[in-house]
Order: sequence, then C-alpha cells, then structure tokens
Amino acid sequence: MLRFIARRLLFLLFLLFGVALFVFILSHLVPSDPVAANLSQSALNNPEIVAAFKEKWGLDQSLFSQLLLYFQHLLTGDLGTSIRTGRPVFDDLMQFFPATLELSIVAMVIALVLGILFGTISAIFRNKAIDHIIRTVSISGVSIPSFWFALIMLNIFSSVLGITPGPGRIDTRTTTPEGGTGLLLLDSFISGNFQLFSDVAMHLILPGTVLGFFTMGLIARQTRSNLLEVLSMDYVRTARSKGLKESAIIVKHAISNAMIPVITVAGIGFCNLLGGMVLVENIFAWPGIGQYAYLSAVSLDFPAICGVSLLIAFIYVVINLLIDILYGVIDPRVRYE
Amino acid sequence: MRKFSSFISQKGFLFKLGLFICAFWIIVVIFAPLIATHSTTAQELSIRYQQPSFSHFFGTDELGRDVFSRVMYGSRISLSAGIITVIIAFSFGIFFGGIAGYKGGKVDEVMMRFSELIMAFPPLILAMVIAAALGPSIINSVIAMAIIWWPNYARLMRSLVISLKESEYVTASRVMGASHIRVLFLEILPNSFGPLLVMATLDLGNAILMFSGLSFLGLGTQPPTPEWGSMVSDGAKVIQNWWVSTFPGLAIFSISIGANFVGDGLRDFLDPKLQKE
Amino acid sequence: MMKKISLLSILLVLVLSLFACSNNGEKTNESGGTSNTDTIVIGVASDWKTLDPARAYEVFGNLYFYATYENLYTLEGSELIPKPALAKEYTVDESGLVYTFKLEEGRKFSSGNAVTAEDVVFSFNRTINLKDNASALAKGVVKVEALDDKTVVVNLKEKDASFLSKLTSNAFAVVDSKVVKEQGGSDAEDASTTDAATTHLDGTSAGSGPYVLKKWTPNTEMVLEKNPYYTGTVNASKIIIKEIPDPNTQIQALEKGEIDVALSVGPDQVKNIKEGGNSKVVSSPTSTLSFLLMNNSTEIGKEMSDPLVQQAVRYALDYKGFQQLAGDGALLPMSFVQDGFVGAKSRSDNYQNLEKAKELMKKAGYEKGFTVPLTAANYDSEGLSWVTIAEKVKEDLAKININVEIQTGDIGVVIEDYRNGKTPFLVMHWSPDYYDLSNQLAFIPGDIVGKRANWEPSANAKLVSLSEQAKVEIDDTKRAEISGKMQEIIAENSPYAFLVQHPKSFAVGVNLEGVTYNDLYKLRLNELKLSK
Amino acid sequence: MLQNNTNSIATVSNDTGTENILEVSHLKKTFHIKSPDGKKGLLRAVDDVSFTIKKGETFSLVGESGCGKSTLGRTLLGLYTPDQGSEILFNGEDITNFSKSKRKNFAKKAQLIFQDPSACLNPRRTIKQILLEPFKIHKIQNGEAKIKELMDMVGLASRFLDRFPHEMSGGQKQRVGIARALALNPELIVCDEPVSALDVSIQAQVINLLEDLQKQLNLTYLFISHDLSVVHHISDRVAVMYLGKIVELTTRDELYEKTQHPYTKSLLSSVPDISDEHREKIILTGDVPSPSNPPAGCRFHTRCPVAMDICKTKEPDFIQTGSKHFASCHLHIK
Amino acid sequence: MTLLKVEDLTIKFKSRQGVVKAVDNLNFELAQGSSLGIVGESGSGKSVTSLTIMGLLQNANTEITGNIDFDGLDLLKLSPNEMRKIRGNSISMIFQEPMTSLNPLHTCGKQIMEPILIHQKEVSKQEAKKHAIELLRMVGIPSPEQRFHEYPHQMSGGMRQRIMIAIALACNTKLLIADEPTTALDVTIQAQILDLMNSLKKKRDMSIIMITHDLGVVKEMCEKVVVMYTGQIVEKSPTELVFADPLHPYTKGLLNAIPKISNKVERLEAIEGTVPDALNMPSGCSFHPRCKYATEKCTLEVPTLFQLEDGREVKCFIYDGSEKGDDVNAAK
Repeated sequence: MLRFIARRLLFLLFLLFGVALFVFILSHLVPSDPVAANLSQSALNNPEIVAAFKEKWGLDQSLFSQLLLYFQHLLTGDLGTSIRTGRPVFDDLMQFFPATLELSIVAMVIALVLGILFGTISAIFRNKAIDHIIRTVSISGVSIPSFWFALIMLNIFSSVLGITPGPGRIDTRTTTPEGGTGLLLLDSFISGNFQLFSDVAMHLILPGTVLGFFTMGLIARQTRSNLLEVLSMDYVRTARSKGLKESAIIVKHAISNAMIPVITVAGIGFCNLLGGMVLVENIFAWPGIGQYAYLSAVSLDFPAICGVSLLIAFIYVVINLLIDILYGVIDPRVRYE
Repeated sequence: MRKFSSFISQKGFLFKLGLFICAFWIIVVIFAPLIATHSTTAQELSIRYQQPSFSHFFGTDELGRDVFSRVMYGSRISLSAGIITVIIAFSFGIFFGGIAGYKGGKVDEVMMRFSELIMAFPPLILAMVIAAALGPSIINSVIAMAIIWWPNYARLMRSLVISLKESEYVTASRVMGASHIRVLFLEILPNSFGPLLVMATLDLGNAILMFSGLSFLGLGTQPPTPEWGSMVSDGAKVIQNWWVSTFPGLAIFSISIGANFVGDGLRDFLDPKLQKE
Repeated sequence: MMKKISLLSILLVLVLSLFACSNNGEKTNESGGTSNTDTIVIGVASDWKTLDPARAYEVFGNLYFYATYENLYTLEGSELIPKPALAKEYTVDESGLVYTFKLEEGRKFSSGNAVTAEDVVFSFNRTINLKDNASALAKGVVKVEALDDKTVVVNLKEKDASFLSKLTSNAFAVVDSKVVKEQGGSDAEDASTTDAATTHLDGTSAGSGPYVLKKWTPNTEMVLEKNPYYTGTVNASKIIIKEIPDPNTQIQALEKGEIDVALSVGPDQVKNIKEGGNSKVVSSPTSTLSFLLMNNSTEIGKEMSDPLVQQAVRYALDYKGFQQLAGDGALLPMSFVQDGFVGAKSRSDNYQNLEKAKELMKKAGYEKGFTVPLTAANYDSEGLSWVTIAEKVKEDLAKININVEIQTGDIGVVIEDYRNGKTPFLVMHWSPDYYDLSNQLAFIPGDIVGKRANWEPSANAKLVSLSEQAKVEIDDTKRAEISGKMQEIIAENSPYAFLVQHPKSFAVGVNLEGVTYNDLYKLRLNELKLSK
Repeated sequence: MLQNNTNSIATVSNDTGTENILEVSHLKKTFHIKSPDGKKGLLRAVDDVSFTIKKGETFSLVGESGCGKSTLGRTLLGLYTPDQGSEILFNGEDITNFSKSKRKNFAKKAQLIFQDPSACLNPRRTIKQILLEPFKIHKIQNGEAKIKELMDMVGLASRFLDRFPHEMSGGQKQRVGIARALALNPELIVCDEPVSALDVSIQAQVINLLEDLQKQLNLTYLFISHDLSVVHHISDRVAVMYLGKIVELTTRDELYEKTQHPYTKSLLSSVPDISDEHREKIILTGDVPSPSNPPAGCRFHTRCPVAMDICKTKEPDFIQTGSKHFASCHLHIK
Repeated sequence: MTLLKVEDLTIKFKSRQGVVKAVDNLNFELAQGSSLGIVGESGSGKSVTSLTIMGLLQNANTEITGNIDFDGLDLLKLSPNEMRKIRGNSISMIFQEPMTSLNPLHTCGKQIMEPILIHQKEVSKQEAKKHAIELLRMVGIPSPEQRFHEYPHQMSGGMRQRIMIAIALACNTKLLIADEPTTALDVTIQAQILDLMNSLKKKRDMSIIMITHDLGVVKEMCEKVVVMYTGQIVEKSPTELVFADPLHPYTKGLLNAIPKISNKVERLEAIEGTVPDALNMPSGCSFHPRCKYATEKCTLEVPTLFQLEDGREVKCFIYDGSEKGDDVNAAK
C-alpha cells in the first residue's frame, strides 16, 4: 500500500512538472506582452514605469532563466504572482478554490444519487418505457450545453418562478463569513449557524443541479450498462439459485459489482466538474476557480494559468488515488498489500 | 398511453430517433441555402430583437439579423468542427495507442504517461489556453480540442490492442509469419473498430458541445459567422429576448443528443453482453 | 455496500429536508433584508486589481476611492469641473508652474488623525515614486512641499491647463501618512521597491472619505462601513458591493430585490426592465468615445493608410445606427472631443454620404474594393460590444466594397499590437484619465494615439501647433476656439473615424434615491439612500 | 545438474533410425509478471525442459492447466522468445536466433492448431479470406485453387467459403483451423488441445481427421492435451508435465502400463473411464501450487502420496529409467 | 419414494427467427437418495431442463408446459415467491464455472451464510456462521475458520467448487442439481470433487441430478442415465446397462467415439455430421441424418419412447417390434 502510494506520489511530481513546463511553453509562444496588457496607456509612455514593471516580474530576463526561476520558486511551494490580479497565485487559489470545491461536491452528490438511482431503475426495467425516459434524460444530461442550461434554469427557477435564490453563494445582503475552511456549508454547520447553512444550501441547489446534470448522465449511463452486464453474470444466477429476492439480488450482489466502473466515471466526472466550471460560474456569479481560470487564460496570465492547472492536475491525481483506494475497499481482488 | 409506451419501448427507438435527428441536421447542412429565409449577415437595425414571427421564425438578434437563418447555417460550422475534431483525435489516438499497446514495455509506459499528462489538464482550460494562445478561429479551436481529445482514443485503442494481440486469431496470423504491420492493421484494427466507432460517435456530441463552449467564451469562430455557441453567448446578455439564445442552444442540444443516441444504440448493438435477452 | 447506499439515501433526505426548511429561512431573511434601509447592495462586474490609490487606474477605481478617500479637488454631480474638497482654495503664480493649496480645517482620517499638509505631500510623493500605473498622471509634478500644517505647494515642470482635473483622480487621493507608514509605506525615491503598504490598503482604507473599507475579496465582494470621523452626509451606514459578472444575472437579482443597483449592465439589458416593477433605468452621458483606427503606415495599414480611403470610410459609416446600438442618450461628436469638454462640436445630421464615399474609393483606385482585417477585442464600451461594433462596420463598409474580416481577441492581447502601432484597422475606445481637453490631445499626430496610427507630427504641422496652444491656454473661450479648429481638421483628415459617444445605462431599485452618475466615479455611495 | 541434463539429452535422443525433426534442450521461458500494486515477480512457465521429436511421430504433452504445456508449444513456434541458454533445433537449425526472413520461412514448416476454433478465426473475415491469408503473407500465387484442395482435404464443402466463422459449428470451424495450418505444407504441427472444446461426437471426427492427415502428408504432431484418453489414443510418445517441468517421458504404452512417476499414476487413475475395468483411484489432496511460487525440492512433493523427506529439499534429476523411459522422481534414482 | 417426477415437460423459446423447442416432452422420475445422470452434447436441452426445475427460467419469451412434481408440489404452478422458498432450500444447484459463480466482492463465508439466513429465519447470525464453518469443514476445506473470511479470488477452482457445494447444501437440500460441475476442473481436482459429492450424497441421503457431457462422470456417479439429443430423451436406463449394452444408435455412437485407455482401437468410430440447427430440425427422427441404421421410416415418422421389458426406454424404431405394431411391451 505504502509502495503504491509512493509510486503515485512520484508520478504526481512528474505530472506537475510536465504540466508546469507545458503551460510555460504554451504561454510564452503567444505574441502577447504582459507589459502592454497590464499597464495603462499613459503609464506605457513612461519608460521608467515600464522598466520597473519588467524588473518586478522578471520579464527583463531570458526565457530560460525565467523558466528556471519559476521552477525554483515552485520547489519552495511558491506558485508565483498573478500578473492579472497582482496577488500571489497561491492566495488567489486559496480564495477561489473552496467555492468551486463546495459546488463540485454538491453537484457530485446530486449526480451520484440521481445517476445511480436512474441507472438502476433503467437497467431493471430494461427496454420498458421508464427505461427510455430515463435514458433520454440521462443522455440529455451529457448533451445539453451547460452554459445554456444554466441560463435557462436561472431564468426559470430564480427569475420567473422565484423558487431558488439568485446569484452568488449567499444572500446578497449578508456577507461571506471569514475564516474556516471556505466551504460555507461545512463552516456554518460547525459553527451552528443554521440560518446561514440553509441560505448556503439554497444557493447551491440550482448551480449544483445544473453542473451535476452532465455527470448524472454519465453515471446513469454507466450504471445501467454495468448493471445489465452484472445481472447476466454467473454469480447472480448463483444468488437466484439460493432463493434471494430479486430486489435483494440487485442490492446485495449486483450493485456493488456494477459500481466498480462507475467509480472511475465518477472520478473523471468530478475532475471535469472542476474544470468545466468556467462556463457556468460566470452566470451564477460564483466566485470560484473557473472564473479565475477563464480570466487568466484569456489574458494569458502565465503564473495563474499554471497555478490553476497544477491545482487541477494535483486533484486529478488525488482523485485517481482515492478511486484506486476505493477499488480496494469495494473489490478485494485489488487490495494493495 | 399503452400504445405510446409500447411504441417507444420498441427496441432501438432511441437509436432511430438519434439517426433521425442526425439525418435532419445533415440535410440542413447540405440544403442550408435553400432552407434559410434570410441572409445570415444582413443587418437591419430597425428590426432589432423582434420576437419570433412568420417573417422571422426564430426572431431577430441585436443587429436585426434573422436567427432562423443563422441557426440553419450554423449547423455547417458546428458539425464540421465537431467531425474534424473527432477525426483528428481519432486518427492520432489510434496511431499512438496502437503503437503503445502493440509495442508494450517501456515504450508503452512512456507513451501512456504522456497521454496521462494531457488528461490531467482540465480540458476546457487547456483548450482555452491553446485557443487563446493561437488566436481565436475555427481551426485553432479544432486543434485545441483535438489535442485534448486524442488521449481518450489512444487509451481505448491501446487496451483493445493489448487484448486483441493476445487473441488466438492474431496468434494464428503470427504463426503464419505475418509481419507486425500486417497484424496491427489487418487483424487488430478492423476488430477494434466497433468500440472506437462508438466512442467517436458519442464524442461527436461532446466535441460539438465543447466547441460551442469555446465559442461561447469568444474563442471559437469569428463574427459574423453564424455559430451556435457564440449566438447563445450573444443572446445570454439579453435573456429576456429569449429567442436569441434559446434556438441556437436547442440546436446544440439536439445535434448532441442525436449523436449520443446513435452512439448509445451502436454500443448496445455492438456489445454482445448488452444484446443478450 | 448496503451501508454506503443507506448513507447516500440519508444524504438525499438531508438535502431534500434542506429544501423544505430553508424555504422558511429565506422568507425571514428577505423580510429582514428589506427592512434594513441602512444597507445598500450594489451589483457590479468590476475590474479592481488593487485598492491602493497610488497604484490603481482601473475603470471602477474611483467608485471605491471616492467612497473612502478624499482629494484636494473633486468632481460633483454629473459635472466634470473640479470643485474644492480637502482644499479650501488654491493660488497659482504667474509662471503657472507653482500651485499653492490651503487645506480645509477639521478634516479627519478614519483613524481619527487630522488631515495635514504632510499627508498630502506623502501621498503625492508616494504616487510619483511607486512608478506604477497611477504615477503617469503625476508625471508633471516636480516637487511637493508643506509650507505649514495646512498649506501645500506643488511645483510643475511645465504649464498644465488640466492640472486641477488630474487632481480629482485617485492618483492624488490623500492617504493617512501615519497609518500607511506604519504599514510599511514609503514615499522615498526608491518606493517602487521598498513600499509594502499595498497589501494593507487592499484590506483596509486609510482615507478621510465617508466610508471605511471593512473587507475586500477580489471577484467576490466588498464591504464598506461608515467612517465615524466623516462630517458630511452619509445616508447608508453600510454598502455591500457584490461581483456579478453576468449583466443579465445582475438585472435578475435587481428585479428580485436582492440588489439595489445593477451597475454593470448595458443598454440592451435595461431595455427589458419591466415597467412598473421594482426597478428603474438610469441613463447618463459619459466621456467614452469609440472610434476606428486606420493605420497610416502603408506597410501596416496597406489600403487603409490612404487618406482617401480613410475619408471614404468616414463617409460610409452609418452613425445613426451606432447611436441606436449604443442606446438612449448616445451622442455623435464631430470628432475627437466629447460632448462636455471645452469647445465640443457635434457631427452634422446628414454626414453619412455613400455616393461621396464611393467616389473617394474610385479616386483612390479601389473602386472594386479590397479586403482588410478589422481587429476587435472581446470588450465592450458601456455595454456595447466591440465585436458588435465591428459587425456593424463590416456591414457598412461592404457598401463601398471594402470586405472587412473581423478578428477578435482578448483585450490584453489586442491592446498590445495597438499600442505598438501594428494593427491596420481596429475598434477602440477612449475613456479619459482626467476630464480635460489635454487628455484628448493624445489623438494629435505624434502623440500617444497618433503614434499608434503611425501618424507622424510632420503630417499635419498645424494640428501640432494648435495642440501646443491648447495644452497651456488657460482662458476657456480661447481654448474652445482652438478645440473647434482641431475637431474640424481631424473630422476630415485623420486616421480615425469617431463613431459614438456612449451613454451609461444602468438600473436601480425604484426606492433608491440620490443616484447621480459621474463618468469618473460612477456613483457617490454616500449620497445613495433607500426610501421606505 | 547441468551435466546430468546434458547427459540425459544425449540419451533422450539416442533413438536412432528415424531423424529428429525437433531437438529441444534446456528450454526455459520466464515471464515477468506484475501485480496491481506494481510488485514484480517471475513466473517460470517452462523450466529447463529437454526432449526430441522424431519425424512423423505424434509426441504428446500432458498436464493440468498451468503446467506450461501451451507455453512450451508456443515457444517452439517462436511466439515467445525463450530465455538465454535455451536451444531449439528444428531440422538441425537453431530457431532461437533466426533472422526475420528465416523466421518467416520457418512459419511455412511449423504450424499451430488451436483449442478454441471460435477464437482462432478472425470474426470479420470469411472462410475464404481466412484461408487465403497464408498465401498472401508468403506471396504465393494460385491461392484460390489451393483453398479448394484444402477444403476437400479437411472434408468441408466449398459452399462454406463465403461464410463467416459465426455461421458455422464448432467442428466445422476446427476443420477450417486445420486447413489453414495445412495451407503452407508444414512438417510439424503443434496441436494445442485441438479437441477439448468440441462435443464428444465431433471430437472423434477431428481426431480421425488428424490421424488421416498425418498419414497422408507425413506430418509430425506435437499434441498438447489434458485429456489422457485422447492422448492415449493418438500418441506415439508422451511427456507428462507438472509445474513447468517434464516429470515423465516415454512411449505411449510404457506410460500407461509401466507408469513410474506418482503424479502420472494419480493422473491416470483420476480419469473417469467408461470401460468396465475397475481401477483403484488415487485421489490427490490439495491444489496445484502456483507456478510463480513453486515448492522447493520436488515440485510434486506437496501432493505426492509417497513423498519422502528428500523430496522436500532436493529436486530430482530427470534421468533415464528404462530403455525408452525417463522420469524425475527420487523413487527411481538408484 | 419418488422425490421428483417430471411429466411431459416441454420448453419453447420464442425468438425473432421462430419458435425453438429446447426441450420436447420430457419424462423422468427420481427417487429419494438416488442419482440420475442427464447426458447430452451442447444444445441437447439438458441445462435448460435443470434451470426449469430450479425455476430460474422465466421470461416473456419462454413457454413451459407439463408438470414438475417435487415432494408433492407442482413446481410449475407455484408463484415466484413460493418457488423462491424452495430454491436454495430443498432444491439446490451447482454450476459449471466455479470461477465466476461466486460473487467476487463477498467473503466465502458470507456467501455460504446467505441461504441459511434467507430460508431459516430463526437462525441467528452467530449460529449461521457456526453452521457455515461446519459446512466448510464438511466439504473438505482445510482451516475453515480462516477460509470463512477469505474471498473467492484467493481460492483455486477446486476450492471454489467446494464452496459452491457448501452453499448448495447449506439448508435441507433434498435435491442437488449439478450442471457440469467438474468440466472446468483439472482431472485430479475433478476426482476430488466427484469423490466429495458421492460421499455427501450417502451421508445426507439426498438425490442428485448430474448434468454432463462426460459419460465417464456419469458412470462413476449415477444410478440411472437419461441420454438426450435435440431436446428429447433418446434413451433412459440404469447406468451399468447403458455402458454394457447401449440401445440407441446415438448412445452407441457416443460410446464408440470416446477413446478409452483400457482398450486401444486403431480408429475411433465417429458419429458423422453435426447436431442439427434448432431452427431447422430434420423431419422424422431428429437423429436420422447421422444414424447408420436409418430407414425411410425414420425420415418420415417420429419414434416414441418405447419401453423395453427390463424397464429401459429407448426412442428408436429398431425397438418398436415392427411386426407387432405398437405393442411396446412385447418388443425385443
């Protein structure tokens, strides 16, 4: 087990190095100069200001030494400073990431609960009307453009029907509490502020559903096909020959076996959720990593892009590690000694 | 009600529906000039933001252009971008994955680590960076998406090659003295086509979605080219004029769901385990 | 596995029950919110990068700085003429280079410290020496001294008719020098490397304005509370500024009563605000001017560098159309001087003339037309997208056989080529740093914008000499005359086509009073008031 | 140990008169295996095996699953590269260091018949395409005519040519497999469990076909099977394998009548036979140990009913125990 | 005492290509404590029969007629819920593939306890565990307390088949159906399993239906044999007689086609041709295209199952005593 984790961590290092290098090369291929992008018109006319700016950001050095410098800083855990926001990238990430994480987790819970439920019903009633309806819904999930879906849902549920609150993480007339984990649901729960807890939960429901819809589709689809496969397995026949009820067969024997590939899909889905925030955070005024990534990407803010990419690559590896460990928990055949 | 449920529970209904949707859009792509009622670019500021009516089926947009005609013509851009992306990713992926799977060992290890590196990137952000770096255009978006997409094919191809290269008919071919190239291209490739095709079909929907996403963010096509994603983006600013974003959004949704229905149906058809009654 | 499933179902129940209970919670919350007339919530899509007045230059900067800091001179209402603020009065010597300011008595910073001449000197020097964006405005200042506690003397390098205008910007906001020094601030020559107060200023304000910054989370929210030492009017004791990037979402939130001001919205969005609802539209002119730049260098601009083509473009454009797109209140200035500036003139009503344009094209030898790339950033001027402008330009120029190919890009990427004078043809806007004709002189050949169009001073010596006069002429009537002459020349012969002067349209709750829009600082937050 | 074995090679192949088509000495094949957590291990599928096959005979390899018999057969055909020090002489030439062209040529002389007739035929090809493949690979003209001949030879009507494998029964598919193996006129055919996937009534047809073809074409068979009855019927000589090693090698009759190795004895007694003869059953206890971690000493000692102390520590040599009889068991070492 | 009596059992599958008779008019009975072998090649309907007795063959496209009388109950008339209470309780089944027949995610012990906990509600978990360990010991698994907590993948094929037997015997099994229980196992392991089954049968006085294609296994295990071909019984007789004096040409052919260690023949006598396609059955006797003795009558008429004097039954015109018409009793 330790050996296994050690190997994964080694791979993580390689991965992070690769990601950083890739982003660095990419962002320096671009014919754009952060100087022009970040100084005002009048400031640009002042060589003194330009020189001071270049010196501050190390832009007066050669590309290679910029790269070296960047990696040196990376090794000490310094992700550099964002050119666009002028703040340390690490601080930026710490500020924006919890919002995204919280939303992703809620979306994931919604996706898992509904996806597994739908997939199971669909497999049990294979080729019945309910199966077709569920499949249509789950395929809609993976086919609907999230940005469009978000727009429409926000308009319908918030504006027209007024069921859900509007944009943001909390009621606009209150302010985000300081400190804690930044996961407001958790923080408010711990501090016992249930008014805030329900406010936060209400604000999470709509974006969580919109985001989770895609992953829900993936999971439902995967659950259905796995369950169908598992139900044709010999050990399900064995279970039947023991006299188990059909429902007990599904719950005790089929679902757990069908879940193994679903876990992988769920893991990929979670990573996609984090990366796919870009399209909907804007609409829900969600102060998360997606917005940050988008603004960094279009303004070619190299340290910030790299920071976001490293963070997501890191999570990718961690999620994969968790998935592997979860495999071990569920499936005794892949326990790592 | 019973009739309805028996009708839709007929085997492969969703597959047929998917085929129908795809066929519909292909017809639209081909006959767009005949279907479109107006020019896609002609502006008429006096009729900005007109509601859908008989003269403008889907209403008009910010510059008084006919949304219906733009949606119809938009199918050309979206479909071709999606298809080209998938073709590039598909070709490169099976080439890469084929070699990795067939060679095995260190070569495989290195190649797969590389593909994992690409996969560890958040796809949309990577596409955004690439598209932003290369400058927004259809071709650059397609390149960006293909860069993100190929590892999926490579990994699938690799796993197929690994399982097929141990299959008995491949062994038979090798016993007969067939070269590696012959084995890879004539024995393994044709037999791995099924799952790859399913993946490609399902991916077509995804590619169209992502392309429209990039366009939505202003990284896809250049205006005034009618493209669905950027049309949704235009309409998103004025959601009260719902028709501007709703129709192109529905178009993306329908083509994507069509491709997914077809892909799902194909998978069911090709997967003997799911075929079993 | 059973356990996991039951765990999931418990979670599901939890989520569902939240739905139920939080509905109740919301109601009480809402009633609590509306009754609280002390708090005003503003929805914006700001561009704040820093809240250090000596560094910031962002569009929304002064919305914050006017709420938390004060300057020697300030703007009031929707007018652009400097009025005394911290300064009681000023005198200028005969050379026009030495300004002496007398400070008001009894002004205090939010820390309780009195505002002194020392603070002014420190603030000005800090701005100059930080060598950041804001420093550009202080370029002409040679020396700042405190004669006594309440007297400040500023020495300029050369005569500057716009100096008072410049003083109204955040570059000259007066900071609490004691607090800033305590936090590592410096006004020394080497401040650009030694100053460390920005982090502090990003979290707390150190000014004498009506509010104190309680909290700023970039891209999320800002919280302002009343400055107890401020003696003027402060209606709302608390201001919350929420970042809502999508304009449409802002409108929705406003209509639901979740926010009181939807500031970052455009003409098309406010048009859809329901009449008789709980929100109303506010429109006001701005000094933002959008224009087309046609590069004068034959190498870069190709066909566009031909003065005949440039004039043809000016004749071909449908200005009325742009006016319509820009929304109610849009103006069509004759050329580079906006309405509200000294000597500003309007474009004649029937300026567009396709026949003339075609003739010019023929004369230039391009009867059959040509293809030219038009660069447009994904950016907007007061809610009108540059890309939309480009699409309209494309349509208009097609009528004189110029085939425009639009190329979009991020503003940061586009602006670089623009600033280096490398774009043949592009959509840009001009939003003045301070409200004086001098700021507009950037369009003169050889000046900032002129250079970007590769418009050499030699190209129009008359314009250059007129501009020299405009810079130093303090007499308003004479200045207006010079301004008019320059406008006429540029309207007929320049590498620019000025399109439209944008209005600002935004929406506020019906019960919000005291809404006066000013191009520099947008809104005076302390004047906003919620009626019952 | 090595000397001993060299010695036994000489004796194994001392049978003069007919020519040896295949001489195998010290053949080893090790696989590198990897557990899911990345731990590496070695699996000695074939561990130091030596034997010879004479022209025209049927030499059988018998053993339970996992004993390495299939690996051995496939290594002989060059499908796996044997470990260093292994020697496989085919008509006197060492195939382990063949060049590319020689290897291709070798393919014409040695062929393989598979266990699963459904798996060994490419499902996307017609029978015609499948049978034409060898001719295409070796660029031999006139393939179409030869196919007809082959179909005749294996007793299939030519109407089957346009069918796909899934449209045929197991027996018919196996005939196609045999036809394909015969296409290039091989000298040696490795039959890897050719009848175990077939129904009983079809099994006999295929066995008869194989025997007929052998006579007709003067083929040499290496017959790999776990079915002792079939092996008994078809073989001239038999080698019994256990965990990667040959434990007993002799002529068919000697093996069944004068069984020496306790493993062979128990194997023979375990076969449920339909003849009336009443035999005493030796039921072995326990399972076959894992080939990646074989027991020390004699590999069979964990299950051997007559194991002695020496068996646990010392591996018995593979020695000649009779005129045509070889075994590796401490009971037979004098 | 008769435990199981199958009467006129016919099973039809409906598919798009047509209706297939998987089992055609099947009749046999089984006394308590005795064993019956059902022998046939693939497609002969033997597995379908066993699944039907277990009540595991129910779907919309299957039509089952006839009676299956088990211990006084007509199994085909029971509701699914009633059938469930019998399944795994008084009738159990073991399958061909021990590698895939166990749930890979549950410990062996848990899988053995499962039928006990379903069918014997009064038994506590603790007792069930004790009983399961007892069962493990009974099927000859060493150190059962430890093996109880192990997973199927940690065991060999033979061990897993023992676990399957333990599961099958967990309750009061009266009838054990074994569907090719040793086909996937090596000979030495096969011998162990057959030995175990024989001893358990004696110990628990239960009946066994052994379904196999291997005549050798039948010879060792069964008292009576039913030989099936294309869904029909072609011969039914006590085991010794089948091997000593097979009646039906198909049985004869099968016995001759198998190589025997004890008497070496030069050439095997194969049954020519292939099993006919279920959708395209030959007219008359379904075996006639492959039969050496076939006459014209065989191509036209379907023979019935003739009962011989010694109680054997065979489905072939050779034994119908053509001179004496349909007088079955007088045959031979």
